[in-house]
Amino acid sequence: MPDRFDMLHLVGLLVVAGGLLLLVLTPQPEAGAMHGGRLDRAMEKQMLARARTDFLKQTYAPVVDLTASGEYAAALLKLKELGREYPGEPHGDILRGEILLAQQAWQPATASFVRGVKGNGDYVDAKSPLSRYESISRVVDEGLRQVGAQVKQHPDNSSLQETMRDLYYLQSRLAGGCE
Amino acid sequence: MPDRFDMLHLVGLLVVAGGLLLLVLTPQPEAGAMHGGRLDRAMEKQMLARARTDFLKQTYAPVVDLTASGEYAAALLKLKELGREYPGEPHGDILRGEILLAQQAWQPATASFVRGVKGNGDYVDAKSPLSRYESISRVVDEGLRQVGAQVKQHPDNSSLQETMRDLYYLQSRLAGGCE
Amino acid sequence: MPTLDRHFWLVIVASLALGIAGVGLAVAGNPENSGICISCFLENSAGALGLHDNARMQYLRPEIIGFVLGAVLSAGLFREFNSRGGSAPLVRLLAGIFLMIGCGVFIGCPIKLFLRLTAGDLTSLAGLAGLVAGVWIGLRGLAAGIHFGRAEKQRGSGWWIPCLGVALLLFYLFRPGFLLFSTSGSAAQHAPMLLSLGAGLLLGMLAQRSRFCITGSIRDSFLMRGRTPLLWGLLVFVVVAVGFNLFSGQFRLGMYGQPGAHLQHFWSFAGMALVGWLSVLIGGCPFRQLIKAGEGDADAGLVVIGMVIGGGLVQAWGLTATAAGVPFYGKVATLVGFLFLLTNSLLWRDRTS
Amino acid sequence: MPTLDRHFWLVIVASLALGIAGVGLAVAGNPENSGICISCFLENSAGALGLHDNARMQYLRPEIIGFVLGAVLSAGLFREFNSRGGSAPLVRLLAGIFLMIGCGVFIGCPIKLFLRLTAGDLTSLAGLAGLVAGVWIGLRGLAAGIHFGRAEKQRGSGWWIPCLGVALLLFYLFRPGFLLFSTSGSAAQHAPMLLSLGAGLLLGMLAQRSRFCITGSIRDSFLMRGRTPLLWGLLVFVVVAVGFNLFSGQFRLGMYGQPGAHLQHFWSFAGMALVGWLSVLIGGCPFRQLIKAGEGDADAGLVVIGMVIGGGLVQAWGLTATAAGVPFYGKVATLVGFLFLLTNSLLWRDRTS
Repeated sequence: MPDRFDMLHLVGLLVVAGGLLLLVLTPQPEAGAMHGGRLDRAMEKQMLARARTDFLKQTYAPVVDLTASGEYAAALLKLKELGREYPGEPHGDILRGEILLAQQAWQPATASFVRGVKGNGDYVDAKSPLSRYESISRVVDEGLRQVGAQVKQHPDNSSLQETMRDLYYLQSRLAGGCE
Repeated sequence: MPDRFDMLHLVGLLVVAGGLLLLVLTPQPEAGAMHGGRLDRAMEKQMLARARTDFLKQTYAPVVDLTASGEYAAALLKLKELGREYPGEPHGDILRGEILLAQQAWQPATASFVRGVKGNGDYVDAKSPLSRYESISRVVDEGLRQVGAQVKQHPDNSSLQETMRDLYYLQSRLAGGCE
Repeated sequence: MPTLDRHFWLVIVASLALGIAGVGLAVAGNPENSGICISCFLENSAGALGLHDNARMQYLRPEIIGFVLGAVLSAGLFREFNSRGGSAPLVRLLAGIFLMIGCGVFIGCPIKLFLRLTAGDLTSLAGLAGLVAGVWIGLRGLAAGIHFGRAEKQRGSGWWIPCLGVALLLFYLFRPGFLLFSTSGSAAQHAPMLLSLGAGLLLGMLAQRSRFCITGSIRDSFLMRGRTPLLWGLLVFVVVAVGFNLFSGQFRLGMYGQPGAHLQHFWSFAGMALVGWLSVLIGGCPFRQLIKAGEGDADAGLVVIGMVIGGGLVQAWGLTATAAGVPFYGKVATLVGFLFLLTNSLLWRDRTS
Repeated sequence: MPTLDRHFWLVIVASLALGIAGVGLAVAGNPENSGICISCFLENSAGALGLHDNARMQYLRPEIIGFVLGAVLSAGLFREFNSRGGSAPLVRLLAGIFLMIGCGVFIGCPIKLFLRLTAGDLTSLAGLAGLVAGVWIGLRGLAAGIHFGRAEKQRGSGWWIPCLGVALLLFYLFRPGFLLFSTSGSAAQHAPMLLSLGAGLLLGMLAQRSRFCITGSIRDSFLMRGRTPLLWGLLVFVVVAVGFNLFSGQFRLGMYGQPGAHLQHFWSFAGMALVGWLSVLIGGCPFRQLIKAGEGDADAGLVVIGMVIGGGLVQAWGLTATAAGVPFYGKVATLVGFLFLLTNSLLWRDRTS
């Protein structure tokens, strides 16, 4: 038998549940972008990601232009300069990888792509605005063929073996899976 | 008395503890910026914050220039344009507040500062690179005096009361405390 | 008057130390009115561990580590360490989460409530009323037979919170790369390292010896009127804090523009009522739970872990109040907390007696 | 051969369903080789709740919600729901955290180990060896008298994990603004909503009825040689998964360039040994813990909460392995996990018999 204590608590449950329902159904003045002072978090994240992408595009635009016009040495110099201002920024590693690739320097190109992908996985995403899926796939396919052949000729060359490891790393990342 | 099971576990403890010590004392090749693929997190955060600040300065530079040369209408127009591209970005609210303040429009200026501070608390920080501590302090001191006097004359004016609430909010944020 | 025995004087000394440290640590660099605040500190620490990403609330507060390890030291020295556990563990963990929600909605734990009050912040009066009301309801529940079951001696349970305390101390000293430390916001405000850690250790030891507890003081005042030493301790704490706040120029009487406060008095009341009610049912305010966890009480340890998770969630989900008021989901979470309490009151009531 | 009774056929049906879903959900959109992976899913879910900020690992996986609620439904329907708790709760919570560390270092829970293996990923063999070794050591411990104490009937404990499951389901359906969903990375890969949720519910029900458990299968094989239905279930699971992987073109035999795999075999072994050993001591693999929590076992519920916290910490602290290998702190955490196990083995051993 429920006594007075139980009844009070059951009434309390009803009252609080009713209050909750009322609260949820009342339109919130602060709804939309703001929730109690902080921006809606999903939107906030999107903003940050977008600002970051725009910033990278703006900041590294000179490098991309120099690369496009074939001025590789100047592009690498500009990258080095930007690297001092934004140390460890993976976008720099990816762009360096592309320049080295254009110069047919397989081993350093691979290493540079690996640094970039480790820093930001979006580069191996097919869908991301930063995606380099295509060019990294090409690096892996070509690299495994070329470097693989070289490794067979020089099985003791540790720098070639390291490049193979790098290529397997990129292959693994391209293959997907839970990170 | 410890039996064979206990002894095995004690030996296991010693072996694992020794392994741990060895691991910790061995210099890590990946030490420094990289820990297993992700950038050192503190550095990563710093980079992001810095990229964001730089991005804001670059993007909103035209607004700051227009404001400095007194072209308030053009500055507000430019802000509106940027607001479409980066909706909810608090930096825009802060700059709008400063323009409105320069135009002596207390009430909308206060509301604009409130939106900005709610979006990013760094603006009331004395030390942050984005700090607007000085100008917001001035808004609060002046505003409480001016709007306070007006409220006494028109106690039923709800928009004045809302501005008072906004001023108290900014005052509270300037006073600090745990957020 | 209570009997002026050794325990009475221990309580007075602990309260004195807490009052001095509570104001003094804020003077020395902690955020305003937050020289000691279990909920703020746990939110900061959860952020430092990466459990939320509010970049203005990440700092591994050494005071927290000091409280736990001070209690371990003191319990070890005076042979009061007692490894035990098993009393409604999952419920206690969830209670820890809801404690942080109640504190977040009010902005501050019961200790900070008194620190805000003694700095002249009149908005904290609504919280005080809520805390007293919550303790009173909780007491009525206990009297009606709510009981979470007896804890058992468990040799292997009570050591793990002390171990975690040591691990966090190592983290604090060696700062592995994954720890996050805010460079702006209230988490960037902190007293000097050794002062914070030393004050934490000292207070932890004193609190372990004296059983200092904010909600316990209120509870005992209901039960024993003026005869409990804890009530006198609370008074000493208030007097010392008011004096120190006046002396250091931090006292500013008023309702508006107070640091870390808001004007939604109903929710201040509700948040602290939730905390008071929960605290009585689980046997101690958030501060006391840290101390009990250091004494080997694994059930209190689960409350502590719940509070750390809660510290992450209230920030990650934006449940905490700001000067702008209580956010929508903070209100929802508070009401869910009352549903949790009411349901448990019905489920755990011993109807045999 | 085991006896071909009702339980045998239940196990076979559950294993069949698990094999089909494990490969099928990956075909339908989940990450490669991760159609079902408790540890990946919990890391994703912890991220969605804001407990870590790896923006590529945030998604509230409906499969997890389905497993718990499916078990609740099935236990309710067949009157097997039994609210209980109190057996070494704090230790179980910490065990849940270390389970996630072990899984993170290997990359995947025991179920995913077999999914990787059946897709031709030869690196998972080191993990398999570790898992078997861990289970064997755990069994020796149980035989020597390690016992975490008996769970008691606690009317108010067992309901809260089902309640959390319902709350998460509401979160998933109504998506409050604080939930995070990755737009890139593996957490952005997911099968259609209703398919994931439905598969989760079905598997949860089947697993509750059949007591399916990866480490349990290995344990029973040690204890009963071939006579356990669980071993046959595991075989069915493997055969179905290999077949489906070959059929859908996901089978690629090799050691290099596998999705979500690394080449540090010693640490793959160690990570899975940690998981196997822990699982035997706490009575079930990560998947089984979810099911038991749904049956009202609050102790398994604390393991689940520990796994959620662990899912946050391994990502926030960068403990999980990547294709590049196991990070420094991941190795440290694994060794600390073994210290935790060895210490508990000594602390909880019943020396009276």
